[in-house]
Amino acid sequence: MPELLKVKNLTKNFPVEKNILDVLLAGRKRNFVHAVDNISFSIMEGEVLGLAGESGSGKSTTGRLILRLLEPTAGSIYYRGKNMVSIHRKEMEALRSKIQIVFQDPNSSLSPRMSVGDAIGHPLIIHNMGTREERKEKVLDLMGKIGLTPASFLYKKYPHQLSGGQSQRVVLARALITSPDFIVADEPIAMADVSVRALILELMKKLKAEFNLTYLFITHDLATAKYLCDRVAIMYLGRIVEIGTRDELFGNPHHPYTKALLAAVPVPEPKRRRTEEMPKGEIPSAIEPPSGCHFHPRCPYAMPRCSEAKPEMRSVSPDHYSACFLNE
Amino acid sequence: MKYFFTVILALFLVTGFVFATGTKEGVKTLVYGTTEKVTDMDPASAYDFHTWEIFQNIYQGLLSYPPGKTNIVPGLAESYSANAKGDQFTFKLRKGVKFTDGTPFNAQAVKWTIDRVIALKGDPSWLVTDFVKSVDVVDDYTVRFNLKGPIAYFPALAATVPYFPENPNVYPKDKIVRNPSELKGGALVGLGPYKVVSFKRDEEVVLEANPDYYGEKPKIDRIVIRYFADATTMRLALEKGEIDLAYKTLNPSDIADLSKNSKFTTYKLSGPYIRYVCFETSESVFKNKILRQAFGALINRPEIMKKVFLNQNEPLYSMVPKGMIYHTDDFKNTLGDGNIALADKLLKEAGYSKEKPLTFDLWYTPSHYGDTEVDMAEVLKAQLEKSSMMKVTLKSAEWATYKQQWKAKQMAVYLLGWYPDYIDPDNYTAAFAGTSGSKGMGINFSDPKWDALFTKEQTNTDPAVRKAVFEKIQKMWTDEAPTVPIFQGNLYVFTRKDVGGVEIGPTLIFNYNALYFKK
Amino acid sequence: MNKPILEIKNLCIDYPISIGTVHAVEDVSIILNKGEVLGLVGESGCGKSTLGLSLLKLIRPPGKVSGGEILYRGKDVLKMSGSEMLKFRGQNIAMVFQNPLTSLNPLFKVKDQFLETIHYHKPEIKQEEAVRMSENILESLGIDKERMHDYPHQLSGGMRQRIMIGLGLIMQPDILVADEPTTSLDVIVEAGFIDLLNRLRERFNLTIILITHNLGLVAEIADRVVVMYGGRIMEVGSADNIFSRPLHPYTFGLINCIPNIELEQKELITMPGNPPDLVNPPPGCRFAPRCPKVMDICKEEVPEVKEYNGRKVACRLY
Amino acid sequence: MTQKSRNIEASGYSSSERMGRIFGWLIKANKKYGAEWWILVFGAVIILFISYTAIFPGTLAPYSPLDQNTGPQLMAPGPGHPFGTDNLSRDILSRMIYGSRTILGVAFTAAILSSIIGIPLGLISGFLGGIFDRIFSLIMDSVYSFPGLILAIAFAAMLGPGVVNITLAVSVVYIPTYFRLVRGQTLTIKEELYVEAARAIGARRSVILGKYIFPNVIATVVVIFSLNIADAIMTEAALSYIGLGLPAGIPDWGMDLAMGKKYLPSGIWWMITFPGLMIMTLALGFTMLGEGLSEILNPRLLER
Amino acid sequence: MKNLLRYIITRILLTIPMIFILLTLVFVILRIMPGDPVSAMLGAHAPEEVIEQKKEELGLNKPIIIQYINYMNKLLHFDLGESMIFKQKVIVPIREKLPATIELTFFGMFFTLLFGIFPGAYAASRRRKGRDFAIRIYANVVYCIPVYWMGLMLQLILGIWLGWFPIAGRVNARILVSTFERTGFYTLDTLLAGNLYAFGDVMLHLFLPSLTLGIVLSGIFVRLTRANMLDVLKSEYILSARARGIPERKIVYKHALKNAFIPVLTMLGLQFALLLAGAILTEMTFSWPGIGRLLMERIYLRDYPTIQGVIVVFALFVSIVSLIVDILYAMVDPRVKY
Repeated sequence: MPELLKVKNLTKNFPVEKNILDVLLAGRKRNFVHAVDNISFSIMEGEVLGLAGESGSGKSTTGRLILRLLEPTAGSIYYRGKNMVSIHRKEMEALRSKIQIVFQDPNSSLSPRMSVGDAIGHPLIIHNMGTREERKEKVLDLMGKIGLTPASFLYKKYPHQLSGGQSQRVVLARALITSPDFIVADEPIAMADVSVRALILELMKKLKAEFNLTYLFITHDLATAKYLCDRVAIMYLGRIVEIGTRDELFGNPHHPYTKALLAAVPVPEPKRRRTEEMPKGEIPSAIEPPSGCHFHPRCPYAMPRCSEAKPEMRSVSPDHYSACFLNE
Repeated sequence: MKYFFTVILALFLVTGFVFATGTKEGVKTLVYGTTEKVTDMDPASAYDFHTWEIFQNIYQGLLSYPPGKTNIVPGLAESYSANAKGDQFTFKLRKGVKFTDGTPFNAQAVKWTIDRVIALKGDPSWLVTDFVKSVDVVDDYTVRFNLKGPIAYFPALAATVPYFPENPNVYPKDKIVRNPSELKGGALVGLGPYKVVSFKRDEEVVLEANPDYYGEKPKIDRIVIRYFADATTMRLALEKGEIDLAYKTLNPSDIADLSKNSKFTTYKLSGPYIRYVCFETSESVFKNKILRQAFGALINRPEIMKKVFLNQNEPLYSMVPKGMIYHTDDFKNTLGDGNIALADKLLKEAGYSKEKPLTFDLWYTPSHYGDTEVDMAEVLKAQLEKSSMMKVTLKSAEWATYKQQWKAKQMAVYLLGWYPDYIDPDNYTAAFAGTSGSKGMGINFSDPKWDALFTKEQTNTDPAVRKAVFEKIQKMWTDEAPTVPIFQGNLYVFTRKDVGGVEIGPTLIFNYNALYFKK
Repeated sequence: MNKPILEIKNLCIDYPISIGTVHAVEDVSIILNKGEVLGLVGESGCGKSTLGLSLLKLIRPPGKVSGGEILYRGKDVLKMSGSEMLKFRGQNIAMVFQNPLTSLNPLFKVKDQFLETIHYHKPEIKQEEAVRMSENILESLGIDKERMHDYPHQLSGGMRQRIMIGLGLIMQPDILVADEPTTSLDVIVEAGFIDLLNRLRERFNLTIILITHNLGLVAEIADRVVVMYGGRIMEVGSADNIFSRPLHPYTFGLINCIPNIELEQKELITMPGNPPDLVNPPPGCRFAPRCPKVMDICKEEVPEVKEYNGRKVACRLY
Repeated sequence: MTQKSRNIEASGYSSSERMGRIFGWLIKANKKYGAEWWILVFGAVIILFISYTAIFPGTLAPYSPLDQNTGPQLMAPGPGHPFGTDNLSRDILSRMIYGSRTILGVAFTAAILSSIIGIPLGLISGFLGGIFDRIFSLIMDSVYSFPGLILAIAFAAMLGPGVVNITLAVSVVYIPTYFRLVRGQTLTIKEELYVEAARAIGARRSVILGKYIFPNVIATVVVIFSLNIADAIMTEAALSYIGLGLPAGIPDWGMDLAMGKKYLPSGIWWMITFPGLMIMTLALGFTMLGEGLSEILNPRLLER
Repeated sequence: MKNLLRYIITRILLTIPMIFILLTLVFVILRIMPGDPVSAMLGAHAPEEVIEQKKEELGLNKPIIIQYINYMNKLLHFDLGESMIFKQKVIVPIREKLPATIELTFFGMFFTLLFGIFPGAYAASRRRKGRDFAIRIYANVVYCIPVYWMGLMLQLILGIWLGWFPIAGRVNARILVSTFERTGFYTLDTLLAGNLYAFGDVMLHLFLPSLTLGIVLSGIFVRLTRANMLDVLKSEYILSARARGIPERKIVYKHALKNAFIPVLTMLGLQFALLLAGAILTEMTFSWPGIGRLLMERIYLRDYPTIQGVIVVFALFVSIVSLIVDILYAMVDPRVKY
């Protein structure tokens, strides 16, 4: 399988706003939120890569960086060998017909004043595809495939007239209308009701096969990741702590954080008691992250050196890497 | 927070009602209300009626007018004499008079004062500089004024405020004083019957009898002049008994109401103040005198008096006010009041018709002449439009703009008013129709024949000649009509019934020491 | 079996809105025994939160109970007077809400909120005593007592949720109603919170009603589960039964429509269609339009909750 | 139902049927929105009525507003003069009717003027951000935080009395209002997911601004526009009241009020009561319309 | 404390550009305004050369940009310059008139809060009931009453017809201001001088103008308090307080009002400009000798430096109030960090 996307040393810092007096007194030295901290990974064509972690781990930022909705602070992103970070904005805009993103909240990712048909068809106008009639035909066709039926009825509806599941389908349709080959799915089911989640997951699976798609699937739910993904990366405070194939990662988790996450997932199986001890406290602020391994203050296995040096990614087994000193 | 609100609300209600209705002050004081304003507290700079009025009561002139009269009597000078040519006046000063701080009043003080006025070049300084060449101290109690030429009415000038002797130890030599606090000693005391004991601009001036006054002690010990922001407030204060006397200036409706009120005494003073319409006569459409005549004919003065001023002012049919020498009612006889037939005839003559009416902007200034100005403009418009050949649009501008506009010839017709600089028909005529005066007023009227007549009247002292000239000028005025007179103003004083001694004559000098409480 | 501590009988709750009336809860009967943990499960809009609020008579107007009764130790909660109700809330039933970020008054210190609660219930307790009580309860929740002097914004989400529990338990109520207590918490914190609940339950001999859409949570802690759909009860049973042998098609769907990390699933069960419109609900079984095993009669008549093999289910298949 | 058949039906209504329809629609809307709906309707009725008097004053006014011979001076309200007469014996009712034309015209034009300057500036400033936005916001915020009336006074004094001048003076004051509102909305909407989604589908900035942000901003502007007219009405009247409004000869409520002030101590109540009442009623009309609209269109707007 | 100081300094720094912008605006308006102070002050027929000379004296014939730089330079040295009409420092009349305006706005604000916050909170606690509706109508109507008309009507009814309150000025004309005046704040001065009679009179005079101002502005606050209260009452911490068995009255007036007051406080800072604008109109209506009247008088006279001075004072006034409001805000709300 050829490599579709390669992320190398990607970093994103958000400056923290300072007030005018501080600027005058202390100059423009700023604090930063280290949202994404030097991460690297690659995605093969036709693969589903899961990006999992707690909220605040930087997984959504990573998704946005790949589409250059946010400008990376450092690092490079290669799409089919082309570095997307260095190309001109215009060129990037054109490339967005090939790379698409689906957000967590379908309701707010649709303009309340654009009808379903307009919303789905708009990318075609932007990328100058087809005539008016062709576009409409294409939209109706895709709406049918994606289960937005009756298509001609829903075509003129506005987002507030749709149910949650329908909205998410509209968002998916909009992402697919320009026939992209890569989709970043940013927690697409997190806001949906339980019974709708399965529908969307199944739909995504179906579409992947039908349109020959590659997904970067961002989620906080490891069960979903396990269900859908070929490989999974675990993020903590802006860094990838462990990455590996599905079977490896779930069958043989290595990093203490991964283990904790797995243990914490509630399972619909009564009276199964947790044996693993849960990490202490909550995820710290990304403005001044802990030194060394970010996880060390919460880690049950922390050693003195964990607070001193940053552990590097190392291979645990083929296709399975972890950034932990226990690894050595 | 609730407590905070309760406490303050209680403050309002309790203190407001309990204390305010409780005690009253015991001191007998005359409170005098006015809407005028004090300008500079310096005789070398002040040039308005009200500030002069105060000076006339805290200072004394070498010569003065008795209350309500127009004859000049000795003041700080016991006597005066003129040389034969009439260009030197010598005053013998009263002896033993002292300023409050002990400085003796003498000839040096008079010379110091006049020199100061000349040096500071204040607004009224022309009353000195135009006439006086120099002042000589003959001896301690004799002072001589050397004039630029013979001036028969110099005694009248010497009774004006810029000639009032000041205390050289109190006033700064080279600076105009605005507030009494800038004076040495901080108090404004002169040689007059009253002294200023406290001064708060636009709020109050408190006068008390001056113990060092050489003349008769005033009957009222303390006079408070209270400054009101508007006539309405002053009227209410009078009605509520907060003030004893109200003078300048009330609205017509207030005057009408107060005159009917038996609690007050009304004094009506005929003033030298006139109102009139000006035309730009060099460039505007009104350079055609027929149009000016037509305008004049359409004005219905009695109606304006009745509607706007409730008949409190007099219609005026000449630029020279009624009661002044050489006055004639020429406008009444030639153009008349509301003479629509004549106006229509004149307008037709000038080529206007119902279909092609004379269209122009009538300008007025809304606040300089008081609240009635808008009404007057409205009534004028209605009167003018009684002729179907006129279409009037009213336009207004504030005073500062107004003045610029008439200088720039931007207004064809505009309303103005006039307080004379000196009481003489010349000041009511040459100032408008003489070439130089006319330009300053924005009328831009110029006629050598007229200028010749003005020169004749100004240089000739023979009353018969002047009478003839002024009668001729007034007649010619109805033909050329560079301005059209509307009315002559009256002034009203209201006092509570127990106040007496309001004696204000044509000079408009108000002597407070004549005031008394009837008991 | 001893007497139930709380008995809900045929409860109906309506919300009149501009376009009609929402029948948020219809004909719901639940029995709660002392010391048990009851899981109340359903998707959003199924009426589970409204039911929880009604236990404390806290339904927001214009919503109102239109029928049925709630018996606490045999006394009808709905008929309690205002002052009785104030005592009842807090001393008999406590409630913990979904969002710990917004459930504490931001302008008052933690301590003040504890002291206030104690003051209104037991004015006779002295300040020092009240402080000590609060410190004790905080310690049992694993929070440093120094945190008493903090304002809510100075605390993390997990801590705030614990303090909410502490505030609920300070007057030692019998029943704790927890309405989606973990939805806004991260997985690891959630897991810790559930462990805490299990400990508290033993320590205070609590009866807990856990309202949630997360079946995993229910499985971890609940003794008995009530499944609701469209304002009605679909199935009631012990946790073991419900999860291993669900009777109702909806329960079955609900359990199998989400990925299970323990299993290797090839395909998820999907339930097509949308949740019912509660203003004009379908005439028959609420679930009929989405049910894979639907029969004609399901669309016409509302099925009763029936006993079946010692379990309760509202389905015509049984 | 097809488009065509609906048209045929609509044209087939008799007028009474149509009235019935309208009434039915009102009732239905009332059910949907409750009290807010009646607030809106009440406001609209006031505005419609006063607009009618402004457009066709001749049909209602018994006299010309400038006619100084309608009866005695300062006549109290009574037969022939329901609102009484003023000091120049003009009929106050007629002046009120004709005066509506002035104030409505000025307020409406001013509101439009300030919105067509303020809205695009706010939109662009908020959208572009950066130094341009900082400078503009600083200027607008400075002006906004300052008493608007004082600025209007300064402008009115500069321009002198006159309909056009007062309109300009009033409109200048409200530019920052629109600017701030639209900029704020733009900033909020800019952060909305659907704008990010628009960027993700490759939309250019001009497209995002025109197709995604502007349509969503404009809804809030409608409400503010209505409330703004109410404010402009009061500002216009205030300027006239302190003598900076219009020259004499044009009937104007604010000026009539100022005229009446002189007669207050004489107890001439009708000269101040009616002009003030008219100003208040008209302003109330627009406020209620605005409030009704805001509750219906966007319930959170007024709760800034 | 150190943080507070830092914050105050920051706020003051932020005020500077605002005043600078306003002044620039006003400066430009004034200079392109027709009419100038010289024509306004000189007699009707002053000769051209005198006018030119006067202009020269006042520096009015210099290019605008030079006049502007000179003025700004003076201002940087805290000098507002000298009046062009009257030979006095601009600061003098401002210092005389400002206390009157402050007194008026202070008591105005008091009435605003009194008639705004409590009815608003009450209406919210009685949502959708008759009294709520009545209070909302009150808020709307009051918001639309022009402040000057309100003033005139109160004058007419309470002053003229009933004769309960004086309708103009700050104190009875018979009371000598000079006997008590020290700071210019008459309420304070009369108390300091121990003249209770005068104090009562001053309070009476203050009543109608501040009531007028207060009532008219209260509409906004009713609406705001009500809306905020409704929001707060909907919040989960109110629900959880209820669930804890806290009495309803305490919930409304302790928990909710305190929270709802925070945005109201912010609004108070913003609306202060409106209060000042209202104060000008009230001053005109009640013959109140404050800086609003001063401004109007000097605009007619085209006294540029005084007008600019008053604008600076107004701007400072607004900023100081908003600073105070922000500090209060931080005191009420523990979440705010400087």
